Amino acid sequence: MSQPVLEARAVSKHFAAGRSTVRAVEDATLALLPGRIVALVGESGSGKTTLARLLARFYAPTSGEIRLHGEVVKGKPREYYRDVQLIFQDPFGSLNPLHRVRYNLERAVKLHHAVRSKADLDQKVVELINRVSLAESYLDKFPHELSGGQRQRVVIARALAVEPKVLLGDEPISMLDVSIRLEMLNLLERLRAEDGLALLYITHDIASARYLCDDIVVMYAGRMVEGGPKEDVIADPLHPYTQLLIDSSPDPERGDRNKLFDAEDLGEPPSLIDPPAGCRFHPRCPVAMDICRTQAPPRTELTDGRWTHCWLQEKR
Amino acid sequence: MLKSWKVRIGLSILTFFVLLAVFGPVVGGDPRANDIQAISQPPSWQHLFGTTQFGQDVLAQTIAGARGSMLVGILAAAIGTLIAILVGVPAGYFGGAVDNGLNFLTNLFLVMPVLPLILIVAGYVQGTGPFVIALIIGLFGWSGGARTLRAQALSLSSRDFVLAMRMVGEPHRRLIFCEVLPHLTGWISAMFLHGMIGGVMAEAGLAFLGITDSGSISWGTMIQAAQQQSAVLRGLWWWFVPPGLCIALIGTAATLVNFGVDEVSNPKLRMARRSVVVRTRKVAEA
Amino acid sequence: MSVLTVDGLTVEYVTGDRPVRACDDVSFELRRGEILGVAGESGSGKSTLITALTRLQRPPAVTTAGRIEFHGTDLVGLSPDQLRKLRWTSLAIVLQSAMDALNPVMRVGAQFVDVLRTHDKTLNSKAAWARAAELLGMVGISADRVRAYPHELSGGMRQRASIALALACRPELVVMDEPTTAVDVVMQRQILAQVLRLRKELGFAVVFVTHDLSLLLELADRIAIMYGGRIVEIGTAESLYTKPRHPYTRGLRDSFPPLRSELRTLTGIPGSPPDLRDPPPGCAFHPRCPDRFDGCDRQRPDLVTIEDHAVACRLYPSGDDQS
Amino acid sequence: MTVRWAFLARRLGFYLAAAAAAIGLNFLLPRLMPGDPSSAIVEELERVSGQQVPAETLLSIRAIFGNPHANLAQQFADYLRQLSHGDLGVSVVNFPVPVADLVWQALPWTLLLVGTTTVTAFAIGTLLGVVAGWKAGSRLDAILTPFTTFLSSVPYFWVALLALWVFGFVLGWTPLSGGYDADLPQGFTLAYAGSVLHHGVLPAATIVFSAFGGWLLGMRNMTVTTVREDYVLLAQAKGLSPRRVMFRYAARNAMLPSFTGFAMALGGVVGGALLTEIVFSYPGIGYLLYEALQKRDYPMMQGVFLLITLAVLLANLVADLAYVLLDPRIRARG
Amino acid sequence: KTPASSAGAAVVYGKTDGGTTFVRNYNVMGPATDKAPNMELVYEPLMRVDYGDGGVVKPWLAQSWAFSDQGKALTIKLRGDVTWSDGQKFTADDVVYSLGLPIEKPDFSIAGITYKSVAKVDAGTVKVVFAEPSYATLNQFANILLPMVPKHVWSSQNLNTWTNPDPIGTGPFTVQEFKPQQITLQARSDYWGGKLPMTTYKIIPTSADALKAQLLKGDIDWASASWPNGEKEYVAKDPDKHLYQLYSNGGAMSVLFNTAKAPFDDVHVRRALALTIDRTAVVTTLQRPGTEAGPTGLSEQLFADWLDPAYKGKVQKVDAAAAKAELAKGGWTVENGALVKDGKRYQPSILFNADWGWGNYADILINTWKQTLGLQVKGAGQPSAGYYDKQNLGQFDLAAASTGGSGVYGVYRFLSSQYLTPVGKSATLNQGRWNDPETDKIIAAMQRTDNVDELKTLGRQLQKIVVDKTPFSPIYNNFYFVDINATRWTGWPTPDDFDHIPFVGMGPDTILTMLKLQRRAS
Ligand SMILES: Nc1ncnc2c1ncn2[C@@H]1O[C@H](COP(=O)(O)OP(=O)(O)OP(=O)(O)O)[C@@H](O)[C@H]1O
Ligand SMILES: Nc1ncnc2c1ncn2[C@@H]1O[C@H](COP(=O)(O)OP(=O)(O)OP(=O)(O)O)[C@@H](O)[C@H]1O
Ligand SMILES: [Mg+2]
Ligand SMILES: [Mg+2]
Repeated sequence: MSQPVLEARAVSKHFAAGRSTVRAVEDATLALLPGRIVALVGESGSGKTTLARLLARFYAPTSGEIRLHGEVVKGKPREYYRDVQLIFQDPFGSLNPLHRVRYNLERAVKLHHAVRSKADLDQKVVELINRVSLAESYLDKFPHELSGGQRQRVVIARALAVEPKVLLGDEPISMLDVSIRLEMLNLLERLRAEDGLALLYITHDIASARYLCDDIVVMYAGRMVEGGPKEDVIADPLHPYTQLLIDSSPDPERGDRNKLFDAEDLGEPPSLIDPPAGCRFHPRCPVAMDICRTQAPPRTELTDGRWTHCWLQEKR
Repeated sequence: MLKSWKVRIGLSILTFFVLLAVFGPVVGGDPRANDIQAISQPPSWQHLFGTTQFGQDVLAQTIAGARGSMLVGILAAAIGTLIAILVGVPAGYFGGAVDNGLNFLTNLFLVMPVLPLILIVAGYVQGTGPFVIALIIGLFGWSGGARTLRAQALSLSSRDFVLAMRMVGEPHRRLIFCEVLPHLTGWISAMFLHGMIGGVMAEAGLAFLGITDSGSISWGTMIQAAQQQSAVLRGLWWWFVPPGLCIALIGTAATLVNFGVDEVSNPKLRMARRSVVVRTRKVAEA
Repeated sequence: MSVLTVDGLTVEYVTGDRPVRACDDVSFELRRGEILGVAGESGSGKSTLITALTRLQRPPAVTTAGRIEFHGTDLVGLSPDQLRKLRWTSLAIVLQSAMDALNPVMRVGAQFVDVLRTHDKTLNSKAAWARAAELLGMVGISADRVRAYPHELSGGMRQRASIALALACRPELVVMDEPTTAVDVVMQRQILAQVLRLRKELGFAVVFVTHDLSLLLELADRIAIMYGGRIVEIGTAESLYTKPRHPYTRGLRDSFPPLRSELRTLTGIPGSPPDLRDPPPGCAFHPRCPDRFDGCDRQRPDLVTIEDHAVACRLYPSGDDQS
Repeated sequence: MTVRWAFLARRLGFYLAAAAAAIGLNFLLPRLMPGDPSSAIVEELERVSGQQVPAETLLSIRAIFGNPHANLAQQFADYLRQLSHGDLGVSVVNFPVPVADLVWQALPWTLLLVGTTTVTAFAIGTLLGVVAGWKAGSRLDAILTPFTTFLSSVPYFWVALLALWVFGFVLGWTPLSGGYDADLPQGFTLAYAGSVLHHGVLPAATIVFSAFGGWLLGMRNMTVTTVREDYVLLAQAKGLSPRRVMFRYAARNAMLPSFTGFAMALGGVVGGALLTEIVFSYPGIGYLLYEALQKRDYPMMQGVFLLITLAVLLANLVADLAYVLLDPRIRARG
Repeated sequence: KTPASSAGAAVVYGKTDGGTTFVRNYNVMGPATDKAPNMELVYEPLMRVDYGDGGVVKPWLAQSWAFSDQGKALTIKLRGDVTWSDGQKFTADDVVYSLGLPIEKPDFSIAGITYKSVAKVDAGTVKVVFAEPSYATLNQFANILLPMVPKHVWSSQNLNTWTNPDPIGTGPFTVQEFKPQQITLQARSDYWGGKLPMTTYKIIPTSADALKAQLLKGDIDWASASWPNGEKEYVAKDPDKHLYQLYSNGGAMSVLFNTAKAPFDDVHVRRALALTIDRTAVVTTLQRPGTEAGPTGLSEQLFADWLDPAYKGKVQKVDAAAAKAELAKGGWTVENGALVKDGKRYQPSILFNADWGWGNYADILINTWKQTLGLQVKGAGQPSAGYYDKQNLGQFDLAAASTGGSGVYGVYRFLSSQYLTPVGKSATLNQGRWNDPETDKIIAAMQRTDNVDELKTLGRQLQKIVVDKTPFSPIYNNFYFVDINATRWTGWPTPDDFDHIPFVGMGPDTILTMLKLQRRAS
């Protein structure tokens, strides 16, 4: 197995909110390998974006470390962004409405490549736009003249101008119309295959995670609960939360329709300001045990690269 | 934007007055020339707007006053807007300690009673020309704008496109000037217009109190001169009505433009326009 | 027996140079206690349809044609006062974003109380508050939160409160515009389970709008697919899933990667939805349609009923289309 | 709840700092500016007597008020000590009457005139604004809105002049100056109250006239925006009466932003409608400040300005408190 | 309801030069600038100046006086029938105390005294001693700011902080009621000067504009405010009852030349500018026709006997030719709006007080100079404070300034080099920096005599200097403006026939006016 390009080791991020603290991410460990896609799934507020932003160095971790090519990162992030780029969720928001597509790409190219001439620059820009399957004619459009999918392509093209090793996608398709989401996923898949990019794909749609990625990591309330190769995790979830997530996801092929809507009321996900002691899922867990209420479960490594944080597995 | 009648009318009035301020004195005649034969005359063919008690032509004075008032207004607005940008944008963009300091300053100026403060300072700085008056008005009138710009810059600075460009490697300077600032032009121009009418009004008020240099002609000094000669009591309405109306017109124009711009940028306001409502009703009735 | 009959409903936005027809000749029927799902991409006119159905549209939207018959009375012709009598007791609505749907400066309970007391003048304040607490309890919110302000509740709780609010006066019809897009799947499942339970109890009919077809396939009895302001296909959930007729429906169905069955490369639907300000001539879908043929760009197909469901596509010619 | 209190505590901290800054500024302003009180007195004497003040006199005046070159720190300490006793110093012009006395004499007039008109203007403007916004695009709105745009742009002292001319001189309906009929004994008698009203009605009307337009415009736009919020739509869907929807749902929320402005305006009440007071020779704080300015009565200027500033700060503090009550969402904000 | 209607036999005075409220401060000699108004009706000086008679000093509380020791000593004999309003007798002790106060406490010398000591001779006589011959400064005892105050009340007070709320004076009135917006003074029944026809005198504050309406309505009997076009707007409406009177105050509004600075150190330049002042235009716009000043600056109404016959009735008309000739004589040319001589260019400016609204009159002067001489003078308006600063420091070329004083000596004494200071140093008098030995000689001579004929001769010599050398050039005469509504009270003096001026604030003159009023039979 090859060396991870980007790694998070036991990183935590706490935000100060008035006098209290939001424990948004706790003890998260994640490795991104070249040519592999990791999906990070979890419900809203579980800390996915925070983790992505930690990896993009928008925030400094409260504890833990982030390693790029095996080295702990520090100092100004300028250099770091040569290797790591983040794609935002909202394609409408991540392009300045006042700049043409060309401006965005040219700036990126100029900042990272010694372009000698206008022709040189033009050629590079055209290459980029073609990589994301858009025609040259789109270069002179403003963002508002593009559809969501086209915008997201431009955003990806801009990130590619930097020639990064890692692409972090924070729900890159959730704002797009369902009918064009698949094109985006297919594009990402192609980039991984062609360039050997390491990709983090954040989503709350477990089906699309399954479609695109190699590995799945599930987060709950700021903590990682389970991870491993996608088919294994979906077919045989180890953590009760993963189970719940999969059961709740819409699936037209599901057998018994009526029973599904008998889902019991599990209450709200916990507050991150004062999270439950022990396993953060225990208040909603149907199989919670006494130990779950007091002690956080450790990481249990299983076969086939699977792991989980659950006392059930630890006990076994 | 020019589709809105409000913006069109507002801009035409403003343009008219700016042209008047620039070229008016060339065509308007000498505002100080005394015609002793025509003292306190109501409007006539010789003197379209009548004459003052000093035999000076009110029309010529109104035209010359445009320059005086607009100069102060525009200058004050420029100074105020500039300070607002310099204080508000960095505060919002950088946040943290920079923000704390600048925001405190802004809030401080925000709660200071501006008119009395201007009065006192203008009173201290005796014998003030239009530039000093504009400077004072501008210096004390930036805080509201800075607050708005700060809030806007704050939200813009965390917008994805700024973060994205930062990730691509843009330096802060370029981020501020090429990514953030262009989005503020609407606010800034509204602020400028607002500042301009505020400047014109403040100048008129100060002139009325006799604080500005009464040697220079502005609409404010015209009203003050008229007031000093009891023009109101004596029914010399043609002396003080034109400058007051001019101020009101400029104010209305500026408000109209801002209103129109608001409507263009805020679809909710746009949908509430009368034209829309009337058209909808027509379609519904058809 | 049908609660609601919509016939040829057409809604236009009269802005710009040309009116935008966001709902075009929409017809359907809703039976007592039935859940009708409406699916479609963003901009296909779903919300427009909802506001028109509930007569809540504001300028520049105008209903230019069609009837909305609620138990035989045409809502389009009613005066505001007559409409007000029907509202909430017969016809309730749940809006897309619960955060914005509750008045931020009023306690949640008070927002129940004012609707309860408006429609039941005999109710005193104390009883109304008790009823509010009871309604909140029905959707799993503890009674002590009745005095909370909306911002003090979580997104999921607000969404559930909105649903409870919709049921406050025991309406016959509840219209829901994407009631669960702001919450995540676990919560979505819980909320929908509650809706279904309550429907069983109270027997109201639902018009449920969303862009998540896979959800509708599980939830709805019948589904209408909207595209470019028109219903392109309408039928039972089952038939729509197993044998979608319209190419768009098929594309849409295949845009959801499966959770369990075998993966294969899916393509979605290339291209983007039409801009209704400048709609394509003929069938609105033809620029993206894999099966288009000569004439699709000229002739607009009408909705024709074939077996168990209706479809508007020239692949399935109706009688007069032949000519 | 705690968030709210934290918010208030921070605001309170700010106001204390601002008050300190105001006091410092107040101390420094006259000392930084050219000119000194003794010259002010000499000039005033010359103006009144129309003759040159003899050199001997000049010396003696300097002996009392001069000393502009004393140690600044010492001056500041003295100044603070004075303030802590509620002592705003002694008026130069009205020597030796304490500034505080004069200020207290003028304050009720201003509070009465400007206070009531500020509230009235706000009430009228807000109410009409809500209606115009609610019926946006109607004929009422189409007439009212441009008209008030014009109104709010008219210089208010100019309006005051016109009003004085028409109602005071031409029609003779209202008195021309002052705050009450000086012949009547002051006290809570009907006649006295009537005379106060009679004198106040014109200045009050001009203030309301030129101030309500601003509120109206702001309120109209806020209402238009609010009316299109989902919660208003839902309120309509609930079948509530239009009046209830308009006030409880739309207006209640649309008002929040103009509330800050209202607080500011209330704070400005003490500062007075300066120019209006001058036009009508109304015996309030504004007129006092004007006189102090004209006669360069530094202690008076300082006293009045300090009072005005503190009033603004206080009003803002109260507004913050009220805002917390009005808007339950209030969160930590700078 | 008007103040007057309820006032019975009251005289109502509308005060325009104060604020909206009055301050109850009757510490008449204290240094505050705003005190209670019309204190001269309570406290009286020893003498009065008779403006109807060339500004000669006449007795008031003093019955008579005599100079000795070549004008360095003055013996004053007091009236014997004067009582304080608390009933005590007015004595030499009070006079010694009152006159001694400014010596003892220099800050109480707001009137500006020149005597060095004062002593009691007997119960009805005091003696004042000067360092210099002081015939010419006798009028200091007529200053209402140097009034007689009761020793038995004042000597026990801390005068620096005392506001004397219930003043005891020798004057005809006592304070009956003091409200910030109305003061009621009550007439004394035991006033030494005789019985007053009114019972009360009311002072109400008003603005210049409001005053006019109040006069027209008859709410106010008496006021002191200028009313441009008053003849038409007021008098013409009821010539019998509406009186608007102008009494020369002995001064004039003039153009003051800064003779310490080029080019105004050259008499030709001064004359040229003086020759091209359009005095008629100024008084026309002032709406005060016929008040153009003569070349001496002495008003004919007041100084008829003192004026050199050569200057009587003479007003300088604009004379461009003569002015150009003057410039040529001095070797001056005007180029591009500037005065040029020996390659030096001068572009003068005219300083004026913007608070007086004088800018428009300055415009008239500027326009005339431009039209006649081609000279472009700049207007330099300043608010009061700056105006006085600049004038006192000599930082001006031309200044629109008021000249005047009581008597010929009083009008001209500021020209003495005794008051000379260099430019940049503040001057109290002689802001034009006039330095002329001949002038000094005459002024010194005037100080040493009280012989009227000698004074007249000296005065004419000074007039000639002023006209020929032109240290300043008068434009129009200054006046005391009196507005009267005689509906209730008659017996007012007229400018054609007066021995006292009915102007409030003139002390004894005001009292004399009031003593002679009669209630109009209704
Ligand atoms: N800057 C911040 N300050 C304080 N709290 C924050 C901040 N950013 C995020 N949080 C909190 O951290 C938690 C995790 O947020 P995050 O955005 O990472 O969740 P997410 O998994 O991306 O959710 P979603 O699916 O809604 O995007 C949330 O409770 C959020 O409120
Ligand atoms: N106020 C308006 N003026 C003009 N056009 C409008 C207006 N509101 C909506 N439209 C147009 O009507 C069409 C349908 O809008 P609608 O909001 O009904 O779509 P939707 O299906 O609800 O979309 P979404 O899934 O994004 O909510 C869109 O093309 C939109 O551009
Ligand atoms: Mg997120
Ligand atoms: Mg919608």
